[in-house]
Amino acid sequence: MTHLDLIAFAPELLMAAAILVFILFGAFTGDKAARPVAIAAVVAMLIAAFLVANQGTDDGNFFNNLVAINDFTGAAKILILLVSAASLFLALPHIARDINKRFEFPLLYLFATLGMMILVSAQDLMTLYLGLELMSLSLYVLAALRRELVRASEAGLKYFVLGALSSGMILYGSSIIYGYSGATNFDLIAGALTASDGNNIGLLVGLVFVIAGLAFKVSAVPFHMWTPDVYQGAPAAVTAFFAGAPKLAAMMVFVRVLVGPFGDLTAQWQQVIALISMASMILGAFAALNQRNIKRLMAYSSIANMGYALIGLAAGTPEGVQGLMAYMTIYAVMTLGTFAVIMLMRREDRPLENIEDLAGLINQKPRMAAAMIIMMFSLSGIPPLAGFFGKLMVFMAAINEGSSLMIALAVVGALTSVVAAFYYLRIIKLMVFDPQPDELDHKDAREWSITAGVAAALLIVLTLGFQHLHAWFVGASAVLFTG
Amino acid sequence: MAIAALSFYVFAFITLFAAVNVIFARNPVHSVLFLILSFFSSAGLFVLMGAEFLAMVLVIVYVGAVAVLFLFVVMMLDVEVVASRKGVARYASVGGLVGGLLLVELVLIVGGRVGGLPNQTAAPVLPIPEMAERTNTQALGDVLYTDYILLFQTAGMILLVAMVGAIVLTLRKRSGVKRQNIQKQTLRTIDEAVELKKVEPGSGL
Amino acid sequence: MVDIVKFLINPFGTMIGGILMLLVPILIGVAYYTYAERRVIAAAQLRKGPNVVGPFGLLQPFADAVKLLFKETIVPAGSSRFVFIIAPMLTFVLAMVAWAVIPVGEGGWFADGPWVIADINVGVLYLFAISSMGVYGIIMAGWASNSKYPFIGALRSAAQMVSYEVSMGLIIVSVIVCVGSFNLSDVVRAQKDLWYVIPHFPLFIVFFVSILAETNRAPFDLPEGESEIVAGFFLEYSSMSFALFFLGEYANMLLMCAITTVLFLGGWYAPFDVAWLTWIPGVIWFALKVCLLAFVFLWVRATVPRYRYDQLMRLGWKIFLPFTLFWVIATAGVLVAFGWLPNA
Amino acid sequence: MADFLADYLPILVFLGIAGGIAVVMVAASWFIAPQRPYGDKADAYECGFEAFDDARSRFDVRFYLVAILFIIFDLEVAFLFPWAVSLGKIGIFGFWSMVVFLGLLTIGFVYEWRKGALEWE
Repeated sequence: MTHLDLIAFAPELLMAAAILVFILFGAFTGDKAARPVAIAAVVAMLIAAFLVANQGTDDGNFFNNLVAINDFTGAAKILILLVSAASLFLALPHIARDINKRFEFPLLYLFATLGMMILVSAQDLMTLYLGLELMSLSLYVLAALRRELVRASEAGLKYFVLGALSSGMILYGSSIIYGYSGATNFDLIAGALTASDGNNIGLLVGLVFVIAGLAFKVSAVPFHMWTPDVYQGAPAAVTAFFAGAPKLAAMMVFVRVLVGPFGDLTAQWQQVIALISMASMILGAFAALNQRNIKRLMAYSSIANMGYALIGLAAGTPEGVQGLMAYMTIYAVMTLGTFAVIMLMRREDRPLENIEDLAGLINQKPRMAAAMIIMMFSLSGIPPLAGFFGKLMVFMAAINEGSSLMIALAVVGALTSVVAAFYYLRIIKLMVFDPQPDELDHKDAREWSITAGVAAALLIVLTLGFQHLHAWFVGASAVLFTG
Repeated sequence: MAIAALSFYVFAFITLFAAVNVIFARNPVHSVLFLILSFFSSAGLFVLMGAEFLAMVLVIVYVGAVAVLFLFVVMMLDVEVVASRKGVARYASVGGLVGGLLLVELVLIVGGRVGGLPNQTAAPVLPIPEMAERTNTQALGDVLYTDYILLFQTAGMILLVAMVGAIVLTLRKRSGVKRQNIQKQTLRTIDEAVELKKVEPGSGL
Repeated sequence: MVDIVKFLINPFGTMIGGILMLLVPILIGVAYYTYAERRVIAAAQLRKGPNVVGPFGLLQPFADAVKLLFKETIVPAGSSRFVFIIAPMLTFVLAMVAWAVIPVGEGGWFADGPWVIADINVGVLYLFAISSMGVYGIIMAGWASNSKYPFIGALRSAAQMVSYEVSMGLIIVSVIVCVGSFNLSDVVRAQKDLWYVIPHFPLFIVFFVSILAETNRAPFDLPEGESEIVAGFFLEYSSMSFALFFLGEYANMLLMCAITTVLFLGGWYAPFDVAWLTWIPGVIWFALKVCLLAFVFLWVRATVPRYRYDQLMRLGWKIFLPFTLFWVIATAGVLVAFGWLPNA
Repeated sequence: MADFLADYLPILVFLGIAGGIAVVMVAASWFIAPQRPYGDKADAYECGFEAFDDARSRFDVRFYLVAILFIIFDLEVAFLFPWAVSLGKIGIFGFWSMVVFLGLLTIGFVYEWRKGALEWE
């Protein structure tokens, strides 16, 4: 280890230091510390994002080739940190209200985010696993945090059991890969693969296990079973977090593993990813039709969206990866905005979760309803909102790739988008045309309104400035394909 | 080395036998005991491979700590043996499918090994030192805290998260519990504790 | 006759011979330890203790053994039969097997290297592993009996194990840092000039207290606690099953004394490097040190009242753990700072 | 490798002999001593009462917390073992590496202590 390693990992070290300081601070101040710690945690994440953006070191591998720092990991970390910070900001009012004021709550966000940062930087299967575990363990605890509610405990338990299974799959796959390549390092695996001359069935089997494990983390079909229950059971703020940053991180690491060391096997894993992607789009679209609970609906929506994002990965081209990054970024903004509106739906200080409760929202809270309408239009991919560009990019990548499988994928994507548009638009119809039931609470938490407003605004701004976003992702993804 | 080969088969057989029984034992406590047995014989397998440190740590951590907790949870739960059997038939098909897939993949791997040599062309990250020069515990220590310091410290963070998580999820504040404060107890002086009173005969206090 | 000689020269035969040469003295030692306990406690309480069977009651342990052999093995109704029978065997076997790595002497007329059955690289870890499994015999017995007091005893035993085992591990690490090897013979050899009890004296005390808890001895006999939970985990046992528990427990005590001797009291070395002291074979010194520690076990039992569970928790977690953790770092820090590290 | 395994063989043999002694002792008593179980004799001991209910009951959740903390610290000790024997080679860097690791866990320990997770009530 040299000082260069430390400089390269400065953002992660900052996060770790913040965690330690906050634990001590919290331990000695008690639960009064909850809100200050949460605010400080948001600030810490923003500073870390700033550090990542202004990383002074050259790209390369650090810590004895355990981690890689490059434009792609940098972009991924910035996105993760911003989304995490936004989710924690969104949760600030919760700390006073639902979640009985515990300073561990923001701490777990920090732990999870640190895990994600290590995860996306991983240049070695061992780093990947440890980062994943750090992230997952924190998420399990967050899901079960409100242990006085049976549903939250159930969500936590389900998430934990299935998550442990998926971690086990990743470990098993990694051990097979290690057995067949003699290395856990990505570069060495790639070397072994090149040298193998097509005799790579062992590596392929290992890779399938790793894909299965990662697919669980992004909740792609058929590893999606936990998603609806966990979304419904966890507090809305936590769900918003689950839907954004961890999926972003898992997607990015998906890209890094498949395009990086296993780039030579693209033809093989493409089929697996295409299958997962297709199944996710179809199930996500159709299963969401019957949902009455808005959190469950968002769960299925997220499954479908992961399917779309995976199209970009399945393409396996720079264009596809750019599409995936753009899609995930826009998706994160839309999800956060939508959850901000969901959290604003309260009656007598109790959260509402049924779609019907949105009825007539436009009369009661016109600005909120407007934000929600933008969000829903964007989610259903109606131009000129940002969501449309995300979809367009992944579909174009699939079509430009040219194989019949990818074109079929794009067609399925377009068709399921139409189905999905149906339930998004139904929500708009409810808000605009249906009679309004009882009054909602008038006093809204500032943080929620701000997030909803900013998200809606971002969707429009991103539309206008899409080429800047695009240029950033082009630069970031280039490093993956230079070899 | 016939004894080594024989021991391998004995340990391997016990491991598999115990592992199967973990699933099929009727009583959950017996399941855990079989799990312990399978940990133990896996440790034997580790020793046969020369990984003595891992073998001992497997016993210390898994048998000596993790399985104790398992055993306790299971003993306390006193799970209805019959009730837990009911779901088996329902999920047998799904389980069988997954199990079958795993089997096919394993056959593929083994087939890959038999058919063509594994492509271990990349040099191992570090050569394993000769046992006589450096025991494998030392060999592990030589790299774990220096070359792999990042992983080591990340493991520390994971343990920290586990601590925080365990406390957040299980600790409950209870009120009205009497606690002993030993310091206070021992620092008590005679003056605070005892008061001498002159009692007149026949009048009481 | 020729066959027997052949068998003995054959390496397998010498191995079995060696094992028996260790096992038989241990079993006899254990038998007389029970006798010694009754005499010492009696002396502490101004009684006489067993003095009828044989001269000074010396045959008492054998009388007890024969008596237990002729007792009925009662398996309580509603118990888990198999686990119930296995539990005492496990305790006994573990207590015995741990002895395999203890070096009791070195060189001389008997062997070139250390006198040990299995001179493995990770001897200390092996002992730690075996001792961490010791709790299973108790838990299994307590659960299998399906009776209230044994169950409480089993719970207490597990809860107790949780409190002291971490500090025991940390103490072992502190010693090993000074040695640079897990091999127990190396640990002893490293103490040729200076027994670790001198530089690590506080650690020695903490370790001794921990092994009292490890062996469920007074003042930490919570799992048995005869005045609270009758006899704890072995309440339902009788006959030879009971005898196995008994043997296992006492063998464990001697084992722990032997470990302490190896880790802190310089194993087979004489206290001073003086000619007439070094003439005495190492194994005698080893046995003397073990006996001394074993006597302290009895002395403590006769002197100190039983701890309550919360007090034990407090002692283990709030005093021993921070202290031993500090000691590990301090030891390593001193060694690193002064360049005294072994195999640098 | 052969020498190395030869070191372990005696343990296996020792295990066999000790196990054999245990089995023989129990079996001998089983055959020598009269076995006449009957209902009252085989009852669980409960100070002269009939057993009220099944003995196996739940335990305070606090115990599980302590047990989890124990596992965590046990792992910490497991990390210390290789460090203790290779400290001579990894020297000052290895020392500080471990100090940082222990620092992390000490912070966790302080947190536990302050939270009252180490109190038994």
